[in-house]
Amino acid sequence: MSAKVSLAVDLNGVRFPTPVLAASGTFNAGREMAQLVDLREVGGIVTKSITLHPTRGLPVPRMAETPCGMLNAIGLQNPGVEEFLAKEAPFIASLGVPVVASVAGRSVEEFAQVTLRLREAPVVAIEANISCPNVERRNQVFACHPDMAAEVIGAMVRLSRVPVFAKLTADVTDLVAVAEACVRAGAHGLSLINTVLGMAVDVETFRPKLGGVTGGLSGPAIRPIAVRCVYQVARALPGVPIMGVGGIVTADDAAEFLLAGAWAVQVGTANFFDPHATVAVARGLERYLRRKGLGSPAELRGRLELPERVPELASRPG
Amino acid sequence: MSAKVSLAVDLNGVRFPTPVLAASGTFNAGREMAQLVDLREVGGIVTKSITLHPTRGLPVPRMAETPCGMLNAIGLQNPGVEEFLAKEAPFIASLGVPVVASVAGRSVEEFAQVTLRLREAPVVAIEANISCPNVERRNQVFACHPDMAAEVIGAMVRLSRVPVFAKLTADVTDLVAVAEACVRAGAHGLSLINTVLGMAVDVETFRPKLGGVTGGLSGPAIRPIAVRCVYQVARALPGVPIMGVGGIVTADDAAEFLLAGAWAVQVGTANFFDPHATVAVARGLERYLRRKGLGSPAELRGRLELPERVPELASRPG
Amino acid sequence: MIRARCEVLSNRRTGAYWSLTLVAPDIAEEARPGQFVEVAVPRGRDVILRRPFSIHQASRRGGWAGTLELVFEPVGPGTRWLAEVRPHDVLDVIGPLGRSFHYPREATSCLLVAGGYGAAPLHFLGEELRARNKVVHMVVGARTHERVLKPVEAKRLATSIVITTEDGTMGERGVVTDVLPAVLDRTRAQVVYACGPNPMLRAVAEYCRRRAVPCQVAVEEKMACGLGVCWSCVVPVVAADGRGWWNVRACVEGPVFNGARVWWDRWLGPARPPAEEEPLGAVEARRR
Amino acid sequence: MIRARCEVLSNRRTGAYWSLTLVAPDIAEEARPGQFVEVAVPRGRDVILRRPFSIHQASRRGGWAGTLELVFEPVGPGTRWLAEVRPHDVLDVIGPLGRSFHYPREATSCLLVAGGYGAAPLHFLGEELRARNKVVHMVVGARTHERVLKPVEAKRLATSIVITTEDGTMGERGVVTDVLPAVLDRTRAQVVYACGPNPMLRAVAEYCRRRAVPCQVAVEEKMACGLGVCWSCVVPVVAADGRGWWNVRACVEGPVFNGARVWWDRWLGPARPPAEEEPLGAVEARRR
Ligand SMILES: Cc1cc2nc3c(=O)[nH]c(=O)nc-3n(C[C@H](O)[C@H](O)[C@H](O)COP(=O)(O)OP(=O)(O)OC[C@H]3O[C@@H](n4cnc5c(N)ncnc54)[C@H](O)[C@@H]3O)c2cc1C
Ligand SMILES: Cc1cc2nc3c(=O)[nH]c(=O)nc-3n(C[C@H](O)[C@H](O)[C@H](O)COP(=O)(O)OP(=O)(O)OC[C@H]3O[C@@H](n4cnc5c(N)ncnc54)[C@H](O)[C@@H]3O)c2cc1C
Ligand SMILES: Cc1cc2nc3c(=O)[nH]c(=O)nc-3n(C[C@H](O)[C@H](O)[C@H](O)COP(=O)(O)O)c2cc1C
Ligand SMILES: Cc1cc2nc3c(=O)[nH]c(=O)nc-3n(C[C@H](O)[C@H](O)[C@H](O)COP(=O)(O)O)c2cc1C
Ligand code: FES
Ligand code: FES
Repeated sequence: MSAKVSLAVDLNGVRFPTPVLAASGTFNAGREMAQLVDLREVGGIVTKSITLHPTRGLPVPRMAETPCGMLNAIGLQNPGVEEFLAKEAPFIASLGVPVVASVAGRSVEEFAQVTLRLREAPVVAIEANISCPNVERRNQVFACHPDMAAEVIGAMVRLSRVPVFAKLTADVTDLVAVAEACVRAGAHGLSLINTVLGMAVDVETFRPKLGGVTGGLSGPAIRPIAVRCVYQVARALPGVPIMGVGGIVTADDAAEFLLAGAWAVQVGTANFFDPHATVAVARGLERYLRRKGLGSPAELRGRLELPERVPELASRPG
Repeated sequence: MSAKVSLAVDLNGVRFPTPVLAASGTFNAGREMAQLVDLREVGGIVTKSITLHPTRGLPVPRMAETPCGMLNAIGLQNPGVEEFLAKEAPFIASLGVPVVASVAGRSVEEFAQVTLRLREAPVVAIEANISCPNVERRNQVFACHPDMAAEVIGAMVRLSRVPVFAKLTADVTDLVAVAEACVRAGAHGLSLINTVLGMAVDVETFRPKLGGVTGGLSGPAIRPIAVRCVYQVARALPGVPIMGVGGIVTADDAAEFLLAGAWAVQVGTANFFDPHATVAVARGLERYLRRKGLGSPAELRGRLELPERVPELASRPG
Repeated sequence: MIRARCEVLSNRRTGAYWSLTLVAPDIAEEARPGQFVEVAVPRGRDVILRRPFSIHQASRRGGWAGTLELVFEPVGPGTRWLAEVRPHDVLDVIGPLGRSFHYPREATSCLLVAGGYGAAPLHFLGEELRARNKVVHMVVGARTHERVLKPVEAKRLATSIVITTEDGTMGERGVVTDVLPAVLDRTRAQVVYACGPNPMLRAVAEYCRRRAVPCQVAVEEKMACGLGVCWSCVVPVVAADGRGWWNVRACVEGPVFNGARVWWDRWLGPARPPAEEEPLGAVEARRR
Repeated sequence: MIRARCEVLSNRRTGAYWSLTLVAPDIAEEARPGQFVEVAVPRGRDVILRRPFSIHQASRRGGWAGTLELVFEPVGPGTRWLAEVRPHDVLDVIGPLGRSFHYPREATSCLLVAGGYGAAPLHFLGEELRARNKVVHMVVGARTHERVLKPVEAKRLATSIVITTEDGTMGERGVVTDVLPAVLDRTRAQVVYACGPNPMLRAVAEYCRRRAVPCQVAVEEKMACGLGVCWSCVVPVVAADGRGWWNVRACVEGPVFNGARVWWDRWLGPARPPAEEEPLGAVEARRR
């Protein structure tokens, strides 16, 4: 039971000192959090999504709290890839923590352009935030259609110096089909899941609680959805590195994802109320693995014990 | 401000004394709740889904609590339509509350058969729980494919004596497409939403927390998802009666759904911890409408005040 | 079945457990041994469902008239919150729920087998049996001595009592089933009542079945509503005529079941291959 | 920026508000007027985000050395919970956050304009200004007299003070902007500091701009993190050179802004048609 535990994980070549990363859009590029958190204890940082041009984002209110979660409609505000390379890249290089660059765009071309510019950036991987609308395809979301997802991932993989992870949304009929398309197009791994599309209304003013009207639901409320997505995809695509994201606050939450098949996890919303969440989850995971007599996160991965006959997965078993 | 408020709603001919019904699978057919609640104050009861044959359902555990919600994997346990007609139908007739019969099946044929048998039942409408797998189509879920949804709804509409509502799931790429297909096939209205597919793992035993492995997520956690679904569909299909379902606990929650475009709402999980929830929500809604100077729920419906330019709805606006 | 707002009279430790006394005259009036109540968790928390607890005492007469006593162990968010409630706090309680133990008609010698906090409803049962001039024998098992519920009261209650603890810190080292055969011989019990962890109930029920002693068990299964409307709490029970089985609600048709009618293998595993799954012949939906 | 576990010293009503005093020596040491703290809501609740509160007092010397005082109004789940905390409870607090008000170099006559609990940071500012030998005048507005924060302290603090209430229960009936022109004339204030509801800030800032009086405003916008990482709290601010604008974080680059640089119409509406949306010429991302 007192096994020597190493938290390091290797996602088929992409290595992180711990399996607990900070999720995109919840940690910026680390600069602000560095004032509170020793970043060397963070498994990795996924940057706020980077677009080709400076993006001002959506009008306020951009946040609304919901039961055990929150809605956000930021609108991908970021200073653009040039600014990122000029201001953040040098800082990142000095951090001593692996950084994953999240990329977003409104067209395959934009994704490609940003990927190209990021060849200079000191990042260990790129995460494609393809849960954005494609202006060239009637604003259909890339991640909602296997063909569109494959097209954009393929373009990025051809241009990227580092492995590309595809970040998918749960708001699809057949997640496995989208995941397969991304992997066939060359995705090194998958990040599951992005926020779930939601909405809240202020019943006093009759107005949506978000300037963007609809927004992305995150936090503990969506954890069961995210765990299910990881389980579905991990069973269908064994061997493909998966980063589990969605509602992780504690080490037990992270362990759920690893058991379901994740190779690593990302903590998002929890950073807002507990800036040390990534560190605390990693430490807790180490204690948990030791208690279970396991030497590494990899030894826990996919260890889920299923009943002899697994009932039909697709149904809402009301 | 002291308008005379009437809570009665008319869903294009299907009338309920209040817009607050009990959702399927959370109230049985009213018999048990009648010991605590004066059912004449309940807007309506949607029965537990009825299948052609007695159904034993899934192995335990069938329930797991999650942040601000719960997962269930009951497996549609019910005594079958014959038993329903023999034991529950007479009781229902005596209740003095409108009852909607929820129907489930594993094939178009089964849905049709149950619909046929229910011609004798004293129900004001049928709700088609089409979030079930179709054994004739590789267990694809009816509600996940417009063509399959249309086929089963069409068959039921042809055989039913009463209007048919299609109950849909949010776990699809294009909810509006499914909704449109159901309406074109003759659905009188829509119930949005069923539970969201989720999963939880016991990190001590490494086992899924549900005998069914995956299950349906319900409760306040999913309310933002349900409100978004109602908003999406109500804008696309004006004039089609929508029942809003998902995470409603208070009158304000119900008002959110009405503002988003629902004609009535259903309370599910809240019945478990507050058996009087349907009554309390209706009374609270009456006070709310009076305070707002509105005479009926219909006057609130769709009154959502949108910004001049509504940002692209499809994207996860991280 | 009553829903009441109940004032907390006291909430204090007793060994590893907490004893919670509520002012609940109407529920106490109706309550019978084996029944339970559902306690609501206040709004604003991240857990939303009620928590079910057996009725440990329901006082109709005397100084505690109109009160209800629950015994619980803090194991998770709900019970940890409950351990924090203070006198004068008011709880939203529904009960009494479920079916109670059946009192024997002829039988005079009764054996009560308790595991852990499963002793809670059996104390209540013991008193009701004695009030009916039955002889009450007890076997009380627990992991350690702090988990033996109110041993003094138990001894006062029972004509004979055997206590077992797994660590031997009280009574005999071992588990209840180690001593059950000898106790059955000695007491000539004509009926057995058991409450405790499900595996213990299974062992007791199967042994009693072999000895042809009627055995009633009060089971636990995860409950979302406790009211009979969600179907989450089911136990597979064999039809009275032995032909067919049905998943029966522990919160309505239970939590007390005839131990001989519970299909333990199917409920607690190991699950058998479909072929053998219906050893009882034709499927026939069983109802009560 | 410090994260500390802070013991509650006291938590009591003051008019319509609550005054919460915390032991937070490190945060108090760094705190400057206009900055705020983020208070964590305990785990297990259905609201998960921290709540931001202006620093009302940060005592470095004297009997209250090392303490921080917050003033808040119970309006929702978070603040209602906070109203329940008791002495000796421990809160998870991060601060000081954001940019503070800038002290004037030459100017000697300062006017502080407060609305509701917006007075909280201005008391702190007033003391710091006086410690720098500035003359402090105040205009304090509120809906009713209970919403005028600590009027006695305010009077002690200010060389001159005008109080307005919408219902006339204290001072003059009306709102701060009714009296602002006269007060500016009388006091010849060379700089205005304002904190209160955003519409009030807008009115004050726009009036000051017309009078060419520098005006610093401490704004509020919904905040998910308060740490600069979520981008939910943005305010549209015009570039220093007047060319272009950018959505700037209230929690990092604010909450104190130069009132003349905030693009009020875009922020608080009415939203204008896209054409006019960039009156300031070429888009140019503005950064600090
Ligand atoms: C009929 C009945 C009688 C019971 N009597 C007692 C008693 O007298 N004393 C006592 O200490 N405990 C009793 N229990 C168990 C008690 O209900 C659980 O310990 C408690 O619900 C756990 O809640 P939690 O939030 O602390 O833990 P959690 O594990 O976080 O509970 C999570 C969810 O699972 C449910 N749950 C967890 N364990 C059980 C369980 N064993 N049975 C049913 N639901 C469960 C909870 O209600 C909740 O919905 C009884 C259970 C049942 C079904
Ligand atoms: C920089 C700053 C300083 C503040 N100083 C004070 C103060 O000194 N005294 C005081 O009483 N209040 C202050 N507020 C407002 C205070 O933060 C909110 O009243 C409080 O967060 C409401 O939380 P709630 O759960 O009670 O209400 P809810 O409305 O339920 O809050 C829901 C969510 O919205 C957020 N929120 C709600 N209102 C506001 C708001 N006005 N600004 C930012 N986020 C909001 C909450 O943080 C929470 O995430 C300040 C806000 C900011 C941004
Ligand atoms: C305020 C906010 C901003 C986000 N921005 C991005 C983003 O820019 N790119 C992205 O891929 N995901 C973004 N996300 C999604 C998160 O990375 C994560 O996938 C999601 O929040 C679920 O994880 P959580 O529940 O731990 O927050 C954002 C989430 C939040 C709450
Ligand atoms: C225990 C349980 C059983 C359910 N059974 C059914 C069912 O048989 N048929 C159905 O259409 N929906 C069923 N539902 C879904 C509810 O009717 C409702 O759509 C969903 O729970 C969302 O609403 P809520 O958040 O208010 O519970 C069930 C939900 C729960 C929690
Ligand atoms: S707990 Fe809901 S039916 Fe028994
Ligand atoms: S509140 Fe998160 S960036 Fe300001």
